[in-house]
Formats: sequence, structure tokens, C-alpha cells
Amino acid sequence: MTVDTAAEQKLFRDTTADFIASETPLAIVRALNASGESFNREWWQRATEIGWATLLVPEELGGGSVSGEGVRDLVGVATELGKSVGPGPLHPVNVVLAGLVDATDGPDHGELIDALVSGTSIATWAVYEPGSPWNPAAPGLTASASGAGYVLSGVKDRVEAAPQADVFLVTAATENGPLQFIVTTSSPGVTVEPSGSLDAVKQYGTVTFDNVEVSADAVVGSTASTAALIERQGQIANLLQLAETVGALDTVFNFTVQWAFDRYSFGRPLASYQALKHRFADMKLWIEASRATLDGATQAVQDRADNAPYLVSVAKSYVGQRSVEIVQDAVQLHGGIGVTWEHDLHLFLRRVTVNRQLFGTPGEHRRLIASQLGL
Amino acid sequence: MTVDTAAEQKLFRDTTADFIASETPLAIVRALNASGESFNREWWQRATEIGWATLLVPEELGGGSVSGEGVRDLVGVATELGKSVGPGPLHPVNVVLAGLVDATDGPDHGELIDALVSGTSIATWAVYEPGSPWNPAAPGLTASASGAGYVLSGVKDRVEAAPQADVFLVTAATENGPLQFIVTTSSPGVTVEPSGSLDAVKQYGTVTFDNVEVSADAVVGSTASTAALIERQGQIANLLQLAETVGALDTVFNFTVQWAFDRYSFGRPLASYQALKHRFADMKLWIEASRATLDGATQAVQDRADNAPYLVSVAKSYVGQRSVEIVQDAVQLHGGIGVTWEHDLHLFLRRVTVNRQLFGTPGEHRRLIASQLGL
Amino acid sequence: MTETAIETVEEFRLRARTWLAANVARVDPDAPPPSSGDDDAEWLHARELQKRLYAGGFAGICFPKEYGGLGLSHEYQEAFTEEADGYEMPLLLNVPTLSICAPTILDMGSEKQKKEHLSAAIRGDEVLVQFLSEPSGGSDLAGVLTRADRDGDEWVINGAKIWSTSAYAGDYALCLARTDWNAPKHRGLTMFLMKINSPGVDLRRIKQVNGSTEFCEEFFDNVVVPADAVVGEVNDGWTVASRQLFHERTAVGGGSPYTSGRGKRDTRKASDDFVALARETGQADDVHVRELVGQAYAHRTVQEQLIKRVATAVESGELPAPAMSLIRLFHAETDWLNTDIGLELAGSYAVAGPLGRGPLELGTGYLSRQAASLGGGSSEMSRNIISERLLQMPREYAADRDVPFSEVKHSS
Amino acid sequence: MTETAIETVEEFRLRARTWLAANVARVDPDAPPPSSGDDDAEWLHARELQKRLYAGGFAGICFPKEYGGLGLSHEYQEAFTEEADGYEMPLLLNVPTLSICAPTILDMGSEKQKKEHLSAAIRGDEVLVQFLSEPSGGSDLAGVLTRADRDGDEWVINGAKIWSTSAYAGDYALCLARTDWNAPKHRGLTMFLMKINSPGVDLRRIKQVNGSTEFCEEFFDNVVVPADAVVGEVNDGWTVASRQLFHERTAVGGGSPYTSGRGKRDTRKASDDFVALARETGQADDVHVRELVGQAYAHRTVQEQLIKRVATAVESGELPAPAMSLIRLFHAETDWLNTDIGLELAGSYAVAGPLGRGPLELGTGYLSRQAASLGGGSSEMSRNIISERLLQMPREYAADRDVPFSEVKHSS
Repeated sequence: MTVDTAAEQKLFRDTTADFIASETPLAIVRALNASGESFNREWWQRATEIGWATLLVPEELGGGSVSGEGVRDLVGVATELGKSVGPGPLHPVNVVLAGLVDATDGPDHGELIDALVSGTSIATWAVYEPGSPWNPAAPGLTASASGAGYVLSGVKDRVEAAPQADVFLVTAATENGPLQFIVTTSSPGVTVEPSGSLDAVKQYGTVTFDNVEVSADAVVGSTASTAALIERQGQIANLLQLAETVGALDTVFNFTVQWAFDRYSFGRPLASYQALKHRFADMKLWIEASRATLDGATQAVQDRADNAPYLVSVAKSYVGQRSVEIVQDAVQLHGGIGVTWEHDLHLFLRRVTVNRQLFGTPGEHRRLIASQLGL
Repeated sequence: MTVDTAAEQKLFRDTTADFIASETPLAIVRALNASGESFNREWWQRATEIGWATLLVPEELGGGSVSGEGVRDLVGVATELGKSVGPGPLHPVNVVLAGLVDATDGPDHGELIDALVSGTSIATWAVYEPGSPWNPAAPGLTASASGAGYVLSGVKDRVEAAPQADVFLVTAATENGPLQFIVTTSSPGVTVEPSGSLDAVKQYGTVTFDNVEVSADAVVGSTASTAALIERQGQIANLLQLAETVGALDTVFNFTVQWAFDRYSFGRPLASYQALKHRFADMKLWIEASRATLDGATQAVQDRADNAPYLVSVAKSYVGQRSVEIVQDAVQLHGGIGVTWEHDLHLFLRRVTVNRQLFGTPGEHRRLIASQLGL
Repeated sequence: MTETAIETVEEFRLRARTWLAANVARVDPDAPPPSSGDDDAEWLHARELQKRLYAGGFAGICFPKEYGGLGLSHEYQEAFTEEADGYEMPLLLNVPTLSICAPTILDMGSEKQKKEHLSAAIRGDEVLVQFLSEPSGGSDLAGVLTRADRDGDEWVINGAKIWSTSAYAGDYALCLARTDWNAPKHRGLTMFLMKINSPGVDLRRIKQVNGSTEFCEEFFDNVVVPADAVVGEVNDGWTVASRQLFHERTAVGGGSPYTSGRGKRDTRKASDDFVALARETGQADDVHVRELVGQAYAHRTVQEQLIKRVATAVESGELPAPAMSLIRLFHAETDWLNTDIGLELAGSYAVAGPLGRGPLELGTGYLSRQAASLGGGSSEMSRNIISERLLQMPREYAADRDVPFSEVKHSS
Repeated sequence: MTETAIETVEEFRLRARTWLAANVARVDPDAPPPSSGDDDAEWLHARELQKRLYAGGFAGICFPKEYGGLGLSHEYQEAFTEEADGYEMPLLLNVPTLSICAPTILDMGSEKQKKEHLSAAIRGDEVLVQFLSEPSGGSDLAGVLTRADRDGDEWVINGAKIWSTSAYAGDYALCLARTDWNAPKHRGLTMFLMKINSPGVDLRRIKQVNGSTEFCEEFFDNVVVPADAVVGEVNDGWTVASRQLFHERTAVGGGSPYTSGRGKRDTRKASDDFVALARETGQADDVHVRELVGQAYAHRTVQEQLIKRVATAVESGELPAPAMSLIRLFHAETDWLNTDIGLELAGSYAVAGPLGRGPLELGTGYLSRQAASLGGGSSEMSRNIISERLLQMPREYAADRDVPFSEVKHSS
């Protein structure tokens, strides 16, 4: 990377950080939560103006990133967003874009890509199915060929931003194997039921597809490319979660260290107690290791390296486990105030817990690693 | 229990402790190890004179315990033995006796019981089979009816004291279900091959039964009683291990606390460092909890309570996990000297590790608990 | 131990069984009342239940007869509690009224205080709470900044308290205040029995992440209490507070003889029936899940065994009183393990899925994971106590020891 | 960064590849040499391999040219190490000779010491070791009781050292001794380059629980060293030792640029091929086992990633030098996890079963579990360093700070 690119990249990251600080500080997150709102669509359009939905999209399709390393840049945005547990569909929109831009062997989705890049449309990946663990490559929802198109039947749940989305990217089973479809929420037979969420602002829903008819143009890629598309979407989904989590850990660790210096017990600052110092040392270690493995996974996904699936699972296994341990210990170090609604800690704990559990828990990714190792 | 019984019980325990202190202190254990010897048979006979092999045996069969609570008393002996990782076949002999004395619906084994009680014979349970996990109720070694007797074919491994034993209690599969047999080591077709052992003095072996013919008198109990006998033997096997481990933890904890007071670092005793104090507090907690769950399991086995299988698995799950954590942390607190051959710590670590791994690991017992809970 | 009792434990148990069946409603285990612990009606109901127990002769089983109790040993209480399983019980009154505040008054109060407040509590007429922790204090409970100034026959109290459980429902509070600023930290404190409904007391409820509002925060603006409200001696309040903390650790750990009836006070807590959860989530055949379930239940059983062992050992003198911190610490460990395993079993449904009882509830419960290691003295304080008082290791350096409290540094 | 190099890293790599193929024997990965690390022949072989590297122009890649090295940056060393995979390498010389002692002499030694000892080490002519820890010392490395007394042009050394890796095979040792007993602890120390084969040095090998005898213990009875054996300044030995400890942490953590070749020096260590183990023990389909295997490999990969990140960050100044303690601490964590999982996978065969490579070896390895958190500075010291030097938290109270060392209390 040239020095100029590095400077451009830093400028982009700073712009992103400034935008978040001024537009969605924690007070706004709390206000959204209080009003039951997930995010403001007008705000999201302004976020897309900075480029939050362009980074995975090639220039010829209206996207691009200054550094030419879109995945890295996007991870940077997610990290900044995680620092203040920000709202918005950064995650679902970019996951869908990751699939669309790679699906070059199927119908054209340029119009949808435009709408997503400009923030006028919100898309999300409908992948989990009721009762199923993380197993995106084996959908149960069926897509049966019918005339020139398909009929979709089945249910998806744990769909992020389902109540807000305009478009679903639906992973389905066809006679010839898994295939993905673009389905608008307004299609006859589509029903969205909001569900509960641990997050302060991210919302989820269950989406029922009751004999939903779609045209052949709704197909994303082909049965030949679908496995690779699903893998890529899963990688981007995990990376963005990991990045958010690393950002959140950064904030939590910094204010907890500060608390340890400011808070006195028995006439001494908490930071002077060896039992606590050693825990801070472990936290520091785990955060640096989390950054390191996020970097490793990011670079592999950026480079489309062969070991990208392995490195993404490694990062999820490690960060997923340590992140919640770190935030829970931060709560412990804060004492009673740490479990109050008033304190911000729970907002971070909610987000890192959400990120730990979705798109494969650490345990699920460890099982994937075993398979990747040939076991 | 009356005051007199309590006093008798204390006297018995003190006699046991004195015997161990004078006859098999750690120096003797080291000497046995250096010479490749497991234990001295003449010494074992003297140990049986105190009553180490009588406690599970009813008075009418030449046994008995002063308190009338033989299981509790035996657990007391094992605890004392564990305090100095003592040698000897206390474990295998009493496990076999547990089966023999309960096998009232089969051939008479009074003579063997006599020989075991008096220490003139050594018996051990041959239960594990090559490659199998802890699953005593499903033997693979076969016993085929042949004339008035049986022919045994198969292999047992991880058999404690196999190189020293005179008699094996062999768990076998018959046409009518599992059944156990008494087989002497000198029977034609029996081959004993010593194997490696982590323990300093306990030795193990693989025993091959190559068409070994036994008479009907060799049967222990009946196919009707065998499941209960195996369950009881397994309970006694685990209890004795747990007791040894609790005894070992007692010694290790005491000398490690003393070390923390005596050892100075930066002009202060180790015991004054909060990070270490907190670890000692955890160790103290875990040891008290280990004692508590050993007591609970002991009482249930003593009383033949319905929940004895559950409480034994609970104790193994807990003590198995914590014991090695405690001893490893004791090593850490000792620093480099803790991993030298010269220091006694490894003798204790060997024993508690052996006890953790055999007759069901904590993980295996957790799976058993899930089954016991109806899952 | 029980030779002098006219009625044996078993006779008492049978009498309790009969009485409960005739006088108390059963709780349907499949549909526990949707208690929030925060409702006036619930408190009223708890007081009524306690009155009924009192009328039936089953209240204050381990409290002395002269203060309204039955004067029986803990075996009687345990028998009653066992019999009361499945019946409605005034669980709200267990902590802190009956298991912390009342025993402290019993140990340290004046005859008049015992006569008045103990019997009122046992009768169900009075709810007692604790005003102990302060916003600036954390684990340093003696670092009290709330002040009480003598004014003739009265004391005038100013300052703030926090983490007072159920204070909104209380009648009187044990309130620790500083009465001598020139003495070292522990020696300038006095304990007061403060009427909560006094002029100058501003009480606010604290909302916790799990939605609970059982804790309160209080601000005192020239609150006047009479001279006979002092519990113990003036400037000897730390002795009273220490006793109170001992009872608190015992109660939180599950070893108090003054607790009557068993069961979760806070039914907001997620279900811990992991066997059912594993089945309902289709994971019954996953051996990893089976290990986790086995581990969770094993730890719960060991907790019961430890409580029994430590309580017995402390009673017999085999272990000193601070050993109750072992129970306290183990409780936190068990709660952590169960919370973590609950999250694991709930999988992704812990964070996104149907509202109501089930996996999402375990996710929500995970947000309050540390409550068990914070409430009733932190795990860190328990470890200090165990290492210093059970193992006699050197005490932590305290910068506020033996210096006038006015010279001590506080949180910024 | 490498603009001034005549040869690019890739060119260097290709040249190394060709040279290695022509000059060094390959190691059969399926049958690694049964090294014990303790054999004279092995040390001789290591020295010979080092001489061969030197002759081929691939020794001391990151050491300055004037002292016998190549003066190249760490990318060249990494390229060489990658190419050397699968070839015999003088791994015994990596620690402590090349990665700890030599860099310390490079940083702190006199021109004469550098000229003599660095080039001798790089040539394979000299093995350098550390005489640092003492029997009474533990983590308190500066609490040195070994004394050096000036006698004209010489120093006379008396005392004892312990935990000196490979000292039995060494030629010279960096030996820390106290030269001023009236100064506070750190200010009265001096570092000496001691010839090990000197009169008065009594060296014994320590047997460890895993059978290894790589560590030694030394007793000094009036050992005489010349005045020019002082490294750095008299009474400024702690500065030298600190540098040495920095290099040690870096090396143990796996981040040293002076280490050449990769691989376990001690092949006594149990196999960490858990995939093969799971298969051989018939547990490949057990999902719990699969999770453990996945977790172990994930942690190993994160360790590599962390080493890279921290090394880069320290080099760029993003993190200060004490950040190398992060690598040190993570190494111990990874080793613990792998040892524990190894025991779990080995099951009951870890404690009773066939000798030789396999499960019992993992049981034996479990006996040395703490080696990783003790050697090269304990995990506790690493946590002190991270909290105090990276997070700037207050330092632990040291009773021996700023008082004459003669007044300090030692272990009883």
C-alpha cells in the first residue's frame, strides 16, 4: 500500500469515527432503544454517503474503496461502530452485497446493488431456520421450479433487521442443490414477525415464505456458485461481528482502566490491587490477541486466501470466547453499578454477546475447524 | 453412631495413619519407584492385619468394621494413604471384595475372601478393554458356556496391579448378559504384560485371556446380580480414588501454604501477594468442596442409597477437575523447584492425575449424570 | 442437642405438614406466580403470609421465645422448610428482614429494640432493610461518608446510601453513619435504626439490566433520628456492621437458620432446568451438551453439600465463622457456571428469538451474570477474608488504617 | 525498509533454498531424531551445523557484520527459517546462546567482548549460557546473594545459581553477582562473563519430572574472573540483566530475530498432533472431542498471529518494549490449553497404557504443564510487567526498595 493510500484510508476511518461520534453516540443508541426504534433510515442514507455500503462493491458497479482493500476498510468501519455499539444495517446490507457482487454467473442485480449502495433499500440475509444450528449450506426452505420461476416455501428466523428490511436474500434448497433468491418483503406470501433481541438496537424477526412466487431473475448466482457465495457471506458476517466486538472491547477496556485509577477502596486506587492488576493484564493480553486474530482473518478474506474459512473460524473461536469474559470481568471490576441500566456496560455486553452467538458460536466454529483440519 | 464408636473409629484411623507414617513414608515410595517395585507383599500382609481388607466384608465372612460403617472407614484409610501417596493394592483388593461379598446368589468364594482379607492373595478387577472408554457394563471379552464351565476369550487392559495380582475378577459377556469370573493368573491361557504407568508405584498391565477354561465355581454372582455388582464395584473404585485424592490435596495444600509463608520475594513473603492470596482462597474453597462431595458420596454408598450412582459421579466430576487444578497451581506457586524430580509435588500430581483419569474421567461421569437425570 | 425439646423434630414436622395443608395455598410448580418482586401487592401478600405463619405457630422458628420466636434449633427450621416446599411462603421477608437485620438486632440491639422490632418482624408487621453501601464505597463498606451529627437528644443524618435491597418496601433500616471524623475509619461509625418514612429521606429505585428494581438508592437531607435509635454503642457501629455482614454472607450462601421456605425469590431469573432445555432445543443427543448439563447439575449438588459441610463445621467449631465466606464464594462460582452453560445451551436463540421463558431469557440472564459475585460482598472480598482470616495470610495494605478518616483519600 | 539491501529477501530466500538442499541433511518428519537435548554428541553436532551455516554465509543473519553476522533485517531471518523447515538445524544454539546471551552482549558488552564472543558464537565455537536465578530467589531475580569481591585486578565469586539452561554444555556464562551490599537491591549488582570451566565452579544437572536434565545448578567457591570480564559497568549489572530478560521474554515468546530455524528443541515433548490422536483413539466422531481439537488449533494459530502483531507493533513503536511480555504470557496460556486438552483426549490411557509415543506421553507431559508458565519469567511476573509498564498501574509494594540490601529479609 502506498503512503497516499494509507493516508486516504486513515481519512476515511476518521470521517467514519467523526460521523459516529456526532450522529450516533451512546445517548442516541439509548434513545433509539427507549423508543423501540432500530435505526433511522435517513441517517443510514447519510452513512452510505460516506461509503459504508460501497466498500465490497467493485467500481464498475458503483462501489469502490480508496485503498482497494474493501474488506479491510469495511472491517475498520465495523470496528468504529463497535466502539459505541452503533445502530444500523451495516452488517446485513454488506453481507448481502458480498453475495450479490460475487454472483457474476447469474441474473443481473445491478439495480438492487445501486439501491443498497445508496441506502435507499435495506437488505438482509435470511439464512437460519427454526431449530437449526449454524449450517448455512444445508437449507431446509424449498424453492421448487415453477414455470419460468420458483416457488419458495419455508421459514427463516433470527433474521437481522427483518422488521426494517425491504429485501431478503434467501438461501433455499432446490432439486439441484442450494440456491439463493432475492425476495422483496412486499411479495405475496411473505410474512415478517418481529422477535426478541438481546441487543439494544439491533432487531430480528422470523420470516415465513408461504408459496412465494419469484421469477428467474430473483436467482443469485447459480447452483454452481452458491456454495462459494454462502461461504463468502458467512465470512463477511463473522468478520463484521468480530470487528464490532473488538471495537467494543477497546472502549470497555479503556473506561474500565480509567475507573480502576479513579476509584479508591481502603484509601488506595483499585489499580493498585495486585489481584485486579493481574486481571487487567490478562484482559490486555486477550484484547491484543483478539486484534491479532481479527487482522489475520481480515487479510485472508481480503485476499480470498485458501485458509480464509479456517482463519475466520479461528478468530470467532477465540474472540467469541474471550470477548464476553472481558466484558463480564469489566462489570465485576465496576461493582454493583456495572449491572445497572444506567451504566453503559450492558449495552456493550449485549452487543458482544449477540456477536458471540450468531453466525456460529465459538463451539460451532471449533467443530468447523476440526472438519477443516480433516478430522 | 455412639460416642464409643466414634472413638473406636478415630483410634482405627490413627493406627492407620501411624502405620503409613512409619512404614511407607514418601522416602519408601521413592525407593520403591527407584527399584521398579510396586509394593512389598509382606508389608501388605501387615497392613491387612490392621484391617485394610476387612472393612467391606461382613463379620460372618471374617471381616467387619468397628463402626459398622465399613465404606466410611475404608474411605478413611484411602484418605490417609493419599496423604503420602502410599503404595499397595488397597484399591484393587477392596474393589474385588466389594463384588465378592455382594455376590450372594452365586458360588461360594469364602476361601478367596479369606485369602484377600488376610493379605495372602492379591486380586484386581479386570474391566477395561483395549480402546474402550469407561463402560464396565458392556464387556467385549466373551465367556462361552463349555461343559460345566466357561471358556474366556479376550483382552483386558489398564488393569491395576496386574503384574502383582494372583487373581483377576473378569467382567465378561455371556449369551445371557454380562457375568463376572474369578480367574487365577496361573490359569493356562492367561498372559500378563506390564504396561506403563504415570504413578510412582501403582503399576498396570494388559491381560490376555486365550481360551481360558474356568469351572462353574469361578462365576461371581449370577447374570441377574451382575449389573448391580458392577455398579457397586465402580462406586467403590471411584470412592477410593476420590478419597486418596482428597488426602493428597490436604498434604499438598498444607505444605504449599507453609511455603508461601516461608518464601520471600522482594523482601515480602509470597503469602502477602494479593494475586497469590486469592488463588490460595480458591484452593481452600475447592478443597472444602471436594471434602464435602466426597462425604456426600461416601454416605450414599455406605447407605446403598438410590442416588449413590449420581452422587459418586457428581464427586468424580467435581474432584476430578479441581484436584489437578489445585496441584498444578501448587506447582506454579513453588516455581521451578516444583517441576523437579527431587521435589515431592510430582508424586502427588501423578496420583491425582491417575485418579482423575481412571474409572471414568470427569467428562465421562458428566455424561453419566446426564443419563441419570433422564436426558 | 435436642434432648430438652418437648416436641421432637419429627413430631414438629408432622404438625407442620398438617397445618400447611390446612392453612396455606399450594404453588403450582408448572405455573409459578409471575412475581416481579417489585409489586406492592406482593409485599402485602408476604406480610399476610407471615402473619398467618405467626398465628399458626410457625414463624421465627429459630428466634428466642421472648422476642416472639419459637426458640428451636435449626433442625426444626429445616424440617419446616422441607415441608413448606410447594406451598406459598413469605420468601420476600427472608432477605434481609429475617436472615440479616433481625439476627443483627438480636445479637447487638438493646432489649427495647429486640422487643419491638424482632417481634414486629416475626409477626409480619415490620420489614427491615439495610442502609450500608454508599455510592463512593464499593467493597470498602467502612469507608462511610454519610454523617450523623448529635443535636441534643437526637441525631441529624446527611449523606447517601445505595444497593439497599427492598428498601422501598421497608419500615426501618439499619443505617451506618460516621459520627467521629477524627477517628480511624472503623472507629468513628455508629449504627442507627432509621424509620424510612422520615422527613428528609429521598428514596429512588435503581433499574438493573435484567429489569429488576429491587435495589434502591437513598439521599438523606437532615434526617432526624432519636438517641435510642443507636444499635450497639456510639462509635462502635462497625462491630454491628460486621455482625450484619456475617449474617449477610451466611444468608446469601444459603446457610442461614433464620430463612424460612425455599425457592427463588426472583422468578424473573431464567429457568435452570437444563435437561428440559437440552430436549426442547433438540440437543439431547449432543455429547458435548450432555457433558455441560452433567457439569452444571454436579456443581449445584456440590454447592448443597458444601453448605451443609461448612455450616456443620462452623457450628462445631471445626471451622471459624469467616468460613461462611466459602459458601458465599462457591455460590458465585455455581451461579457463573450455570449462567455460562445456560448461554451455551441456548445457542443463537439466546440473543435473537421468541420472547418469554426459554433461550432468550438465558441470554438476558447472562447480562446479570456478575450479580452473584457482587451482591452480599464481592467474590474479591470473600477471597480476602478466606486468605486472611482462614489461612492467616498477611492483610492487604490499607492506606486508611490508623489515620484519621478525614485524611483518607476517596474516589475521585 | 530494505531499500539499501543489495539482495532482496526473495533473492536471499532462493539462494538459501539452493544452499540448504545442497549442504544440509533433511529431517524425516515421520521419524524425528530421538533427541534428549542432553547428549554431548548432540551438542557437538549442533556446533558443527552452526559452523556449516557460517561457512555457507547463513549464520547470524541479524547480527552486525563487524561481529561476524550478516547485518540483515528480520525478514531475511524469517525467510531463511521458512526455507530451513525440514532440514537439520542447530536448534540447541538458539536459546540461550544466540537469542539471549549474544544480543545482550551486543547491546551492553565492550567492543572486545563483542568481537570475541559474538563471532565465536556465530561461528559455532562458543556456547553462551545464563547464571541468573538463585536457589533462594524465585521471581525476584535481583535478590542476588552470590557475591563478587574485588581482589586487585580480579574478582572472586562465591555463591550459587540455578535453572541455567544447558550450562553443562556451555563455554561462558553471563553471571550476575552482588558487588555492593550497602546499595539498594538493584544498584549493587555486576554482570560478569564467567568461563564455566574455571576452578571452583561445581556444576550439577537438575532432573525434572519429565526426565529432562537440561537445567543445571552451580556452586561457586572462590571462582576468579578477570576485571575485563565485567559486562557493562560495575554495580550497573541490573541494566544488563534487564536487557537479558527482555531478550529472554522475546525468545521464549517466539519473537526473537536471532533465532534461526524452527522446531521443538526438546523432542521429548509429547506430540501435539491432536487430529491424529483423535483418530487413533477412535474419538473422531465425538463432537466434544472435535470441539477440543478445534479449540487447541485455534489457540495455536492465534499465538502465531499475536507474535506477529506484537513484534511488528514493538518495532514500529506502537507498543513499548515490555509488550513482549504479552507474547510470553500467551505462550504459557497456549501451552496450558494444549496440555490440558491433550490429557483430555488421551483419557485413561494418559495414565496407564503402552509406553512410547502416544497417550501416556501426554500424561507425562501433563506433569510438566507449568514449565511454560515458569521458565523465562513466570506468568505472574509477566502480569506484573503488563499491568505496571503497559497500563501504568501502581507498582507492587517491595519491602526491599531503597534500603541497603544487607537489611532485606530473605526466604527462611
